[in-house]
This record gives sequence, C-alpha cells and structure tokens, in this order.
Amino acid sequence: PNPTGEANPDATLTVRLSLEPSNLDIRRTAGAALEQALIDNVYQGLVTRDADQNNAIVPALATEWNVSSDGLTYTFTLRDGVTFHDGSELTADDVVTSLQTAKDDATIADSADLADVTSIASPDASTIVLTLAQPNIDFLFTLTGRAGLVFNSGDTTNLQTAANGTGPFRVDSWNTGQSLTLARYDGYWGEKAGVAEVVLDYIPDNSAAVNAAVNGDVDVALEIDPELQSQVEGIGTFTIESGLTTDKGTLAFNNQRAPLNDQRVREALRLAIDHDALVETLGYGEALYGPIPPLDPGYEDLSGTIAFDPDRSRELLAEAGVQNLGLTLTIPNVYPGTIATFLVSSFADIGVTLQVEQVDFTAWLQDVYTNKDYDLSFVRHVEARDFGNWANPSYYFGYDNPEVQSLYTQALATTDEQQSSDLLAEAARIVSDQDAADWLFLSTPLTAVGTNVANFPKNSLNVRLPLAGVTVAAE
Amino acid sequence: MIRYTLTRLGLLLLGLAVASVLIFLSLRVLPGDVAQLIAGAEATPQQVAAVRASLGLDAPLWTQYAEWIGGLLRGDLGTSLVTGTSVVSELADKARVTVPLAALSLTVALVVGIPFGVLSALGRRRAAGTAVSVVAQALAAVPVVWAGLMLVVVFSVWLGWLPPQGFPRAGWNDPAAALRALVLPALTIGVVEGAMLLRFVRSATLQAMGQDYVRTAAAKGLTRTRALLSHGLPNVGLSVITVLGLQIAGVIVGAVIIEQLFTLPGIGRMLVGDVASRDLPKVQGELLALTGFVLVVGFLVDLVHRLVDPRQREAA
Amino acid sequence: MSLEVSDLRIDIGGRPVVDGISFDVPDGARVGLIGESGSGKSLTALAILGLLPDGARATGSVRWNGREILGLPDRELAALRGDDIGMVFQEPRTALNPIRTVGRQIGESVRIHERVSRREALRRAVVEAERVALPEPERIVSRYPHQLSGGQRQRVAIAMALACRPRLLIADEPTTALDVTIQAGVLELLRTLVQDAGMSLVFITHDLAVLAQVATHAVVLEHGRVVEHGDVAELLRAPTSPVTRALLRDATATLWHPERSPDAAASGVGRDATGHVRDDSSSPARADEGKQTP
Amino acid sequence: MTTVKRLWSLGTGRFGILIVALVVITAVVSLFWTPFDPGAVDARARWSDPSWPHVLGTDNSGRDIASLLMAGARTTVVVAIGAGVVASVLGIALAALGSLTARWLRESIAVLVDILIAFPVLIIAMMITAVWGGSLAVVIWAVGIGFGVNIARVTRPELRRVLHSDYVLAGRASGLTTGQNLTRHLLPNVAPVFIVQLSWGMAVAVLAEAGLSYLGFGAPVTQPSWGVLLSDLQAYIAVHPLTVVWPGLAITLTVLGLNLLGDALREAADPTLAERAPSARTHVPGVVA
Amino acid sequence: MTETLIRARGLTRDYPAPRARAFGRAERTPGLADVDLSVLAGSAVGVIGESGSGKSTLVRLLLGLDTPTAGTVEVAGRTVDARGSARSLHWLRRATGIVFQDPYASLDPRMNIGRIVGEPLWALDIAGDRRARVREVLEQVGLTADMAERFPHEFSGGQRQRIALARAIVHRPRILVGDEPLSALDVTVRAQILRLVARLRAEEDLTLVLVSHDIGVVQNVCDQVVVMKDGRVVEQGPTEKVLLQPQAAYTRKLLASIPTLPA
Ligand SMILES: Nc1ncnc2c1ncn2[C@@H]1O[C@H](COP(=O)(O)OP(=O)(O)OP(=O)(O)O)[C@@H](O)[C@H]1O
Ligand SMILES: Nc1ncnc2c1ncn2[C@@H]1O[C@H](COP(=O)(O)OP(=O)(O)OP(=O)(O)O)[C@@H](O)[C@H]1O
Ligand SMILES: [Mg+2]
Ligand SMILES: [Mg+2]
Ligand code: NI
Repeated sequence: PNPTGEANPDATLTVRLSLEPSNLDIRRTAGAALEQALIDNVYQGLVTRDADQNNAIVPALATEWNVSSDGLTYTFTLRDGVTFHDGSELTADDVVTSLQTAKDDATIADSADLADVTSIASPDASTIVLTLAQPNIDFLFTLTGRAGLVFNSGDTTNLQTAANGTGPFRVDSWNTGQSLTLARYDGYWGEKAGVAEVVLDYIPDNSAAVNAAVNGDVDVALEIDPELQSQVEGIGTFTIESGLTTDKGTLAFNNQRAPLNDQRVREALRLAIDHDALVETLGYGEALYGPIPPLDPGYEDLSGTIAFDPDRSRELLAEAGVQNLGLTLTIPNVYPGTIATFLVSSFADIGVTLQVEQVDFTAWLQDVYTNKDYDLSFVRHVEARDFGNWANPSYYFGYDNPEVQSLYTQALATTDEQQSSDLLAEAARIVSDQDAADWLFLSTPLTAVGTNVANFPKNSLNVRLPLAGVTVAAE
Repeated sequence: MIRYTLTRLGLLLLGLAVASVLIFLSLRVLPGDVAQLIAGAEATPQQVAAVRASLGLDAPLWTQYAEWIGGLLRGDLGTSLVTGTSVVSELADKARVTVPLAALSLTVALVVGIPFGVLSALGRRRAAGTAVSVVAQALAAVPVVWAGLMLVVVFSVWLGWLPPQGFPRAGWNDPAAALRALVLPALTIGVVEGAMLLRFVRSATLQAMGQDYVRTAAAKGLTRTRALLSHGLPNVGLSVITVLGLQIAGVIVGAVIIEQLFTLPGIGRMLVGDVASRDLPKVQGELLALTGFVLVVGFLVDLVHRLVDPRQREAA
Repeated sequence: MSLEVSDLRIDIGGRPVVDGISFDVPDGARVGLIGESGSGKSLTALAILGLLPDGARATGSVRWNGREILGLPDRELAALRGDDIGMVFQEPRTALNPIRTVGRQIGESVRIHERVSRREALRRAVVEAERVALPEPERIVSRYPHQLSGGQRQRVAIAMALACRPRLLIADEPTTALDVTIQAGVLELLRTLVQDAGMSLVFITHDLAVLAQVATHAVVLEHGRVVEHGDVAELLRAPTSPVTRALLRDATATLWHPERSPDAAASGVGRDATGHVRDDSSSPARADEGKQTP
Repeated sequence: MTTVKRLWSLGTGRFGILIVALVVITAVVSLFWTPFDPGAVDARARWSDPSWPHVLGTDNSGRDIASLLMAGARTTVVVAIGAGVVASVLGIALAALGSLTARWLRESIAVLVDILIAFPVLIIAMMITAVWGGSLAVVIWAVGIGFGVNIARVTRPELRRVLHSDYVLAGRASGLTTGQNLTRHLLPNVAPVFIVQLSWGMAVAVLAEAGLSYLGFGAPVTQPSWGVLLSDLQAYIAVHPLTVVWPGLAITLTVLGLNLLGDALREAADPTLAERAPSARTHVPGVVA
Repeated sequence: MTETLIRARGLTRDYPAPRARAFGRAERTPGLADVDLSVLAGSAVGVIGESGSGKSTLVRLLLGLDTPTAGTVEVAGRTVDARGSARSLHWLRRATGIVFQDPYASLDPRMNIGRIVGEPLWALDIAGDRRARVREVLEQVGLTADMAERFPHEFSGGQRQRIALARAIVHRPRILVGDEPLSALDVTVRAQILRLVARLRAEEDLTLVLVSHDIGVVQNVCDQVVVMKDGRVVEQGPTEKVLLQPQAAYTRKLLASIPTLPA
C-alpha cells in the first residue's frame, strides 16, 4: 500500500487479532497468540527470522554468529547497548541464564528444543558460545523460538501480567478480554518503532472484526473472513493482502489402526477430496499436497502426485475389500464447521460414512494427541519446520517409516542447507506417496491493511507479527 | 418481618450452598485435563503431573471443595489456572460491564413491558392494543442472537448510529462511549425480555380490570381508567415484582449470549471462554457469581414483595 | 332526589339479559330488587352507575333528579358515583383493595369529591368507621382488609359507600356471603343508617325475609323483566304473579319459623313426600317483626 | 366441546397446531425426501441467490438452504421432544414427591425446587457442557432439567389443589382407592397445567438450541439444525443478509407456534374458562434462553 | 325400637396450627373436641353452628374420610377405621352417601355426568346394569337420562347439586350425609332440593345427617338438632325442643339473628 500522508510518529496502530493470549508468561503458556504478540515486539532472542524473506535467519540481540564446520559449536557476538524495558542493561550473563533455564526447566515451553545443547558459556562479555551434542541444521531456527528468548536474570516482574524484554515495544497495559496495548520503547537499541503505540484488539468474532474495520475502529485486521472481504474492500480505506504461512490444515489418518493401516484405503480417502473445491469453499488458502509448506526448507510442489478422482477411490476401496466403511473424525470445536461438512459430503460420495465428533481442545489433546484414540483427526499444524513429526513413530500420526526417519536425521545432521533441503524433500515425497495423511490446505489468511498503514508484514502473521517498522500516516 | 428476613436469608444461604456444591461437583467430573492444557501439547506426562500438583488438583475432592469455600468466605475465589490472576478481581473487573448491562436491559424490559402491557390490555378491543400484543408475542419468540443481529444491521450497519460491537478501551473512564456501547446489547435483551414481561403485564392487567375492588373504587367516584390505574396497577405491580425475580435469570442468560455477539468484555463472555479452556477456578467462580446474583436478586425481590404487600408483611 | 329507571335494556355480547325494566325510587324510598339468581338484579344496579362489565351495553333511560345519566361519559358519571349515589357490593372478601388501609379506602371518596387533604380524609374515615359501629375506629382505619372479619369488611364497604352522604344507596346482596349472626347486625345497621340520613335505598336480594326487614317497596324480576312491584307487606300477603308466589313458597320452605308449634314441626316437611306447601298456611302470623333482630 | 375442538376454535390454538404440525410433518418428510441432500457441499454453487432449483439459496458450502431447513426441523423436533421428556419425568417426579409424600420430604422438595429454579437454563447448560462438551444432548438435558424444575413448581400447587379438592374427596367417599383416584381425578385434572407448561418448555428448548449452538455448545456442526445454521450464517449477515433470515424465521415461527399453542391449550383445557370473562386468564412467562 | 346407625364417642380432632415461629414447637388447635353423637335409623339429624364450628370436621370423621385424634365412630355397629385401605372401607361407602357444600367443586370438571354419577357403582363393584341405574337416579333427582353425556359446567347450580345428590344415592346407601348442601344455592333451588331429599327419604328410607348453618332448613327437615360451637356440641335434642326452648345462650343468640317473614 502507498500511504498518502507522512508517517506520524505519534500515531497509534490498532490491529485486530482473533485469539487472545490467556496470560503473558510466554515461557510457560502454550498457544500461538503469545508468540504472535510478544516475540520480536517485546521479547527477543539472539537471532530471529524474517517470514517475508522465506524465514531467513536475521540478527537480533546477536550482531553476528559463526558455526563451526562440524556444526557443533555456535559462537554469537552480543550486541552492545541493549537495555531491558526496566532500564537495566543486557549482559552476556542474562543470555546464558535464560538459555540455561530454558534447557533445564522442563515446564518451560519448547525446553526440549535445547535438549541437544551440551554447554552454554560466555567466554567474554560480548561472546556467547553454545555447544551441541550433534549437528542440527535447524538449531538457529530453534533459537528464534521461545526457547531462545532472553530475559533479565533476577527479574522480579510478574511475567503473567507484565513483561520486561528488550524489544522495540514494551507492554503498556492489558485489558483482558479486550486488548493488549504496547508502547514504543524509547531506549530501544535499534531503529525506534514507527508508531507510539500499538493496540492489539482481540475480536474473536469474524463479522465483528469486519464491522470494526468498516467502522474505522482498527487500522489493520488480521484473518479477515474471505466471505466478508468485499464488505471491507467496499469502503475503500483498506487493501486486502494475503500472506503465506506454515499453517497446514492436516487431516491425520491413524496409520496404526485398521483399515487405515491399509494404504489403499488412505489413498482412496485422499482421492475423494477435491482440494480446489475445498479451498474455494473456504475462500482462502492454497491446496497443499505434502507435509512441507513453501516457507520451509524441503518444499516441493507435489500437486501432480494426487488428483481428485472419486471413481478410482471407489475402486481402491473395493480392492481393499472394505465395504460400508464408517469412520470417525475427531475435530476440535475451534474450527469452523465448513471443513467437517465438506469431508462428510466428500466421503459420502465414495460410500464412506464419516461421523464427526467435535470436541474441545483439551479433549482432543487427551484422546487424539496423547491416547491416539481416533480414526481421522483434523487440526491445523501451524509450526514451522515440523517435519520431524513424520519421523517420530510415537507421534499421534502413528507413521513409522525407517527410511523417512533416516532421511530426516541426515537432513538435520548436515551443515549444507541445500543438501538438507533435498533430503527433506525426498522424505516428504515418501510421506505423501504413502498417503500418511492428507494436507487439505495451506492457510493463507487475508489481512485488511488500512491505506494509511505502511510496511505491514505479510507472511506467517499467525505466529509472528513484527510491528517495529510499521508506520501510520498522519490524517 | 425480621423473622421472615432471617428465614428467607437462611433459604438464600442454603440455595448458595446447594449451588456451590452442584457447580463444584459437576465441574470435577470432566474428561479434559486442565493441567495438560496449561502444560501445552508437547509436554511430557511428568510436566503435566507437576503442573497438576502445583495447581492443587491432585488433592481429594472434599479438600478442594473445603478450600474453595473457605476462600470464598474470605472473599477469595482462588486464582485463574490460565491467567494466574485473582478470580475475584477478574469478576469485579468484568462485572463493570455485565452489571450495567443487566441493569440497563432490565430497565429497557420494564420500560417496554409495563406501559405497553397496560396499554395493550386497556386497548384490547382496539386495533392498537391487539397490534401491541401480537408484536409482543412475536418478539418473545425471537432468538436473542437473531434479535441482536437485526439490531446491529439496522442501527450500526445501515444507520451507523451506534457501534456494532466492542467496549471502549477506556471503559467507564469514557462514560459516553461506554454507554453507547451498551445501548444495542441492552436493547436486544431488553426488548426480548420486555416482550415476555409485556405478555405477563397484559394478562395481569386484564385480571386486575375484572377485580371487584377496582369496581368498588369506580363506585366511589373514580373514572374507570383512574380506578384501574390507582387500584388495579399497584396490585399488578406486586405480581410483576415476583415475575421480575424470574426475569432476572432471563436477563443473565441473555447477557451471556449478547456479550458474545457484541464482544463485550463481561462475565458471560469470559465464562464462555473459560469453559472452553477449562479454567476450573474461574468457571466455578463465574457460575457461582451468576447464580448467586440471580439468587440474591430473588431474595431481594421477595423481601420487597413482602414489604409492599401488607398481606405478606403481616404474615411474617 | 329521585331515580327513575325506564325501559332499561342490557345486552352482553348481543344476548339480552335485562329486557326493558322500569321502576322509580322516590326520595326517601327503600326499594327492594328481588328475583332468582341470574334474573338481572346486579346488572341493573351496575347499569345505573355506569359500571357494567366490558362487553355489556345498556339502552333505555336512567334519570337521576330528572337528568338522563345513562350513556353519560365516564367522567361525568364518576362525579355522581360515591357522591350522590353510593354502592355496596355482594362480596366483602374481594370488594376491598387488599393493599390499601381501610382508612384510606373509606376516605377515598371524600378525597375525590370534596378534595380534602389526606389527613382530613382519614379523620372523616374514623368518623365513618364509628358510624358503622366498627370497633376501635381510630385503630381499625390503619388496618388492611385481610385483618378484618367478613362482617367488619362489609361494614367498611358500607362506610365507604356512605362517606359522602349520598342521596341514594344501592346495596347488592350485601349480606349473602355472611353468617346469619353477622348478617343480622349488618342489616340492622343499614336500615338505621338509611333511616337516620333520610336517603333512598335500592336493596338487592333474593331472600324475601331479608327484603321484608329492609325495604318498603319491592320490584320482582324474572329473566330480566319486572313481573310485579308494590308495597312489600302487600306483596308478601297477596302475591299476584306466579313468580312471586313461587318465591314466597320456596322462601317459606327453608325459612326459620320461630313460633312453629311442636306438633307442626313433628309433622313437618321432613317426613312429607309432597313437600311443605301445606305448612305455609299453618304458620301463624307474627305481628312485630322488629323483635327478631338483636 | 372437547378440548381439541375448543383448541381448534381459538385462533391462536389453530395457528399453534398448524405451525407445530408443519414442523413435525417437515421433519418426517425430510427423512425420506429433501430437494437436495442437505449435507452435500457444492463449491460451485456457493451463495446462490434464491432461485430455481435452490429456492431459498445456498450457504457458504453450497448446501441447499431449503433442504437444510427441512432437515433441521428434525433436530428441532428431537430437541423439543427430548427436552420435553426429560422435563416431564423430572417435573412430575418432583411434583409428586413434593405433594404426595411425608411432610418433611414435601417441604424439602419445595425448598429444593425454589433453589433450582434460580439456575438459568444456560447456566445448567454450561455446567453440563463443561462436563460432556457441547452437544444436542446438552441442550436436551439442560432445558429438560431447567424446565422440569419449572414444571414441578407450577404443577405442585396444582396437584395439591386438586388433591384437596372436593371432587377427590367425593371420589374417596364413593369408595375409590388411592390409585383409582389418581388415574380418574388427579392426573386428568393436573394434566392441562402440565401440558401447557410442556408446550412453553418446548418453545424454550427450541430457543435454547439456537442460543447454545451460537455459543458453540449445541448441535454438532455437521448436523442440520436451525441453531447451527443461524450461527453459521450470522457471520455473513452483512454480505448475504437474506440467508440468515430463514433459520431465524423458522425458529421464531416455531417458538411462536408453541407459545400460542400453550396459551390456547390453557384456555381450551379449562372447560369453564370459555364462560368466564377474559380476565380469568393469566400468563406466566417461561424462563428463557 | 330402632337401631342406632351412627355412634360417635369422644370424637376429637386437632389440627396443627400455623406455626408461630419458624422452628417452634408445632401447636395444635382443636377442630373438634370430645363430641358424642348418635343417629337413629330413619331419623334426620341437623347439625347447625356458625362457620368454623367444626361441622365439616365432624362429617369427615363420621364418614372415615379423616382420622380422629381421639374417639371412635361406629356405623351400623362396625367400627370405622379411617386408616384402613379404601377397600377395607367399602362396607362403609356402601352404607353412606355424601353431598358437599359447593356443588361445582365436588364434581370433577373433566368427567361427564354419567361417569360422575356412576362412579360409586364402579368403585364399589356393584353388580347390575350400571348405566340403567345411573339413568334411573338421574330421573329420580329430576334430571333427564340424556344429560349423562354432558359436563358439570353445562349445568346450573341447582342441577349440579342434583347431580351430586344422584351420585350420593346411586348405590342405595342407608345414610345420606349433606355437608351444607344448600348454602351455595338460592332460595328457589334450595326448596327444590329439599323437596327432593324429602321424597327420597320417603321412597328409600334414608337416614339423613344434614349439616347447615341455616336453621330454617334444619327446622323444616330434621327431627333432631345438634348445635355446635368451637368444636363442641352446645346443645342437642329433638328439633322442636332445641329450637323452640333453647337452653344454651349460644343457641338463643343464633336463633335471634335469623330474619323472618312477616305474616
Ligand atoms: N360479565 C358477564 N358476562 C356475561 N354474562 C353476564 C355477566 N354478568 C352477568 N351476566 C349474565 O347476565 C344475567 C344477569 O346477571 P346478574 O348478575 O344481573 O344476575 P343477578 O340477578 O344479580 O343474580 P345473583 O342473584 O346470582 O347475583 C345472567 O344470566 C348472567 O349470566
Ligand atoms: N385442614 C385443616 N387444617 C387446619 N385447620 C382446619 C382444617 N380444617 C378445619 N380446620 C379448622 O377447624 C375448625 C373447624 O372447621 P370446620 O371446617 O369443621 O368448620 P365448619 O363448621 O364446617 O365451618 P363452615 O361452616 O365454614 O364450613 C376451624 O377452626 C378450622 O379453621
Ligand atoms: Mg348479583
Ligand atoms: Mg364446613
Ligand atoms: Ni313501586
């Protein structure tokens, strides 16, 4: 968008988000809402990633870094003149303590990401050295996540309701049930934020969100319901943008359970789904045919490998000798009914009766994730670089293929990104060929960005929303 | 009167006790695991167990209940499992939206129900009176969600007079905006509940019109309308008071739905969210607060009824 | 001050229930309206005051002091009600507003018609309460109807009707709902009050014995029509219409005959399959009726 | 005149019967025939305007709204009847316990009913939801329990009134046993009050289904239901305002029908009311979702 | 010469008074206190007294419809056990019929007249053509047989009381009890019913217990009178004696209150 006026440094940027964090303790509370709101804005790690540049790793609290050729030692140079929001200075000790705590304390989110780290040290005040037990090409990427965030050691702030980070914004106030207000941190080490204040306005209801946009209550609205796109466009003060994510709408088959342990049945189910029609019905997203999304290494367009073909599907079912197949789909009730409706209708067409069990998320965690008691399950796997789930036979997918597991291990162990990427692509192809699941769609949510807003980020806004560079034009 | 008040107070406390037990028990039988939810999807069983222990969820039921009630008596409903904030303070915070909303809705319901109920009874042989009663029947049948949607479409989307949803960030520091934000929600609940009240007031008025003492008053020299107004209506009022006790429950239920529709940060919306995230202490507190509210209003209504009705006042 | 009802007709929902009634109540007269249940007595009384129930329509003429009052607007009729014409209703349980003190209800017509202060109205209420022989009038005025007995309530109703000293009192079966012992007191009270104040009375009843105690004139109704009218004593002695005769006969059958001889009772109707018509003639006459009341 | 005839002779009664019959017939017909398969999605026919063959248009998945409405009537009937059965059993049990048993039990039940009546249906629903998750069963149990208490509260005094009536005493004096008295006099005389409440209770059930489905605690999304349809389509009211009218209208008409049927039943069931002034009719509002 | 059909001894019935205090001891008020009564076969006994004097309580106890706190009732020589099952009291039901005060309240509004009147036959398992018997009594009380299909609200007060009477005698009881059967009726109807009762007594040799607070009625119908006040019998004896030479002050007061017709 081309803002018409000069950027106004005193402006307030109001952004509509849908899912509110339940509390602000980012290390101990699950949910993408926290990462979206706080990482890069309030909290930072040594490095971060830029979703708009294909998730490239970019410097944050470290100015530069160096990986040893065996891929086991990472040496970071700590940035100078960084202060926390409470004014205290960032020291190498803060970094070491933060990482060490994250590694040692199992209740900290993503603690397992640091399991392979054997030592965390700071030889001098501006150097941090991390040593790994085995090479991991995703390690830097891991550090961009929660486990890599840096906190002020000895801090007494109540992190559940307040925050103390090093980012361009500090948490100003949190109006639970309504909004989270971030204010520009004037002591920020880098370029100061483009707006004085950011209000993250949590509006769960889609039509309410559009009403808010139409009403001028928000400058930017994330996750616009595509059905309502025209309404927003109609008023002329917004442009609708769509960005990529790593959010994979995954229809998981319980690979361990009959008859889904028969590949013909799985393939039959995949063939019964008209992905283009589904995307059209959803109104957003792109068809996705394999486990790796475009923003992740190892992506490859697999669209040719499987095409909508109900006749073939029925044949396959007949071959597999299943008749009057009845399956249950366990789906958390946070997702709109459209997906379930679509699947019921599609499977009915090939003679498979799909019963839908809508459960709340805790029940899903219990039944599907933990106890693996399900036939089909749908959830959106939003995490980036999560191909490892297919290499983990005890994951709820129940997919156990030694070849894929070995390919994945190799991909992590190499230090060559291209090689790693090729290995991953190969593994992904196998997973898709074996119809281990169906990837219904890749989410590409719509964002309504006010014409007065410039430099709003684009990709993966559901997990990262770096707002430092955003400016709002004066009226 | 004092004796009655005490007896009724005893009943209120008994009611609250029964409510607390029911709420507590029904929430303990849940299949989902809060600890798992808090620890996150990737947590190990040990982590989950640690979380569970830290939340006191591993204690026997009666200890948990005793602790809850003990806290309640000290004005402490525990802390939210998810946000870590005090439930009482969250309730107090959200009550600033819900209580005014309920009060406004009830006001609207009264303003709609009583005068129009009386008028439609008075004019029951005229077209206007019949029309009012037909409209009331229809409105009383409309789902609250639908009524809210229609009002939003008309007043916000088409006319643009009122905000379609939300509550000002400044809250009651910006009273005008806060009030504006509550107008449509209160109107929605108020009109639907008012329509039900109207049906009641109408028949109560019709009944009053046939009362002998209204005729007696007319025989003393009042016009028939004035006789109805000054002798019939106070008696209608008495029966309306008892109905209000039930109506308040309807208002509260309406508020839960309407807060959702209008994204108002009130107790109802918080409750819906907390039920989904299994935030036990909060759900418990919220349910108890809402039921308690209804019970207390019922108590007050009964007291008022006693006070203004001489027959009951004396029987105490 | 006289009331003239002529050719009064009332229909309810198109069905005629009072069908051309005429009678006069001259100043100071005490007229009894008598007839069996449903004959239209109450509706006639209500029509006079313009208090007919919804859906009832009256035609004909009702003149009060020569002025036509049937069909007057409610406001003008209201000015007459309670002031010129007072009315006492049948049911003492429901005729009083349960949530107003007795005093306020008695004083209300004074307040309406004489526009006095509330305090003055209450003072008058005490006076009226005393006049109808309510015990402890100063205290009883602050009571509520449910705190009174049936007889006391009926006295309150009478006090209400009399508070403005109307010229005409209409009493619609004021004692039917009461026990005999209490009925006697109320009837006596009514009669003395009316006599002392020199007002006219329309008294509705279906009980000839009660009528005989209170009224001087009687109008007998049947199916909404007048079948006979005249002096009460005359009527009782020599009824002309079959309706009156039947009424009289039936009344006698269930009536207390204080002086019936023991042998008459022994051969009484209780054993007589043909009823008791025979007994009527055997009832000795009684000259002085007044002694029967306490 | 029999009760049914009197009911039919009342304008409201006729309207109520017709609406309720229409809903039930639609539900039955939908078991065998709907214009389209109500579950069949058709991405190419999304948001069709009302026209042939989609007479009421289609929704966001291209499902035929007319067919969905027809099939949704099933859910409505199931919820209404289910809640009705739960409410009846509970209501009658409580009313019977509250009037036929020993004094202390009677009074305790009365107190319990007074307490429970303060629990709004939705709160009960939330409690049950927290235990079982949302589903149609939740709606049925919640409304059933909520309205059962209501029925008990209204039926109990009625039962006691009839119990102490002269005609029951006359029955005893004629030699009827308790059981005979119950079936000949008590039940037939309490039934009307109960049926009227039941009719209103079913109206509440239909409304509650809509409210709970909106909050996500109602029918599963794949089940055709007016409440689900309403809450699905309400999001698009700004762009496709017409679609949301249909489920709303269906709910409103059904509730109106049941309410009026209840009103009319009360009038018709009392053979004496026809002769009395209209003032003899009073109205007790339902506890509503 | 004649047997004593009903004999009550020391009949007492307390009612729990409305509680004065929420948790206070329940007090009791006497509805009936130590009443002795005997009714000879073929006689007509009138029970008079003001409202609340215990007349209805007495009737309920005599008919085993309520359990006395103390005292016994014997009907035709058998002791009435009000606690017994309905079946064990069938002998009593066969021997008695009752008409209540309010003719409307005592008829089930949802039953047609035929069923109402036939109910005792059905309940008491009385053999024979029940329909015919119902038609017969209906005609006996001056109604027509075709009225059996109609419902109570379609009748006038007098007719309703006839229906109640028909039900009371349909099973040919020896004793007819009326609990103020006339007070809701106007004079004309009252006289009709009384004539009817008189005829029935002649035709069926009924023994009559008539509760009333209307002395005139009792005087005209009964040969024995019982005067009650506050649950106690104040005076009893032959009608002429009690009514013409009352001994108790209360009886005198009662008699003096009654309006009479002049000659
Ligand atoms: N509100 C009403 N609606 C319909 N009909 C009525 C109404 N009031 C009276 N009637 C009818 O009008 C007729 C005369 O009634 P009214 O009350 O005048 O009788 P009444 O002589 O006073 O009888 P009672 O001695 O029983 O009081 C009766 O047939 C009655 O059924
Ligand atoms: N079920 C009851 N509970 C409590 N008290 C009762 C009950 N039934 C009667 N009483 C009391 O017992 C006394 C006698 O009542 P009863 O009904 O026998 O009087 P009654 O002579 O029949 O009066 P009435 O002429 O009004 O019918 C009264 O004081 C009454 O209040
Ligand atoms: Mg009358
Ligand atoms: Mg009695
Ligand atoms: Ni004359």
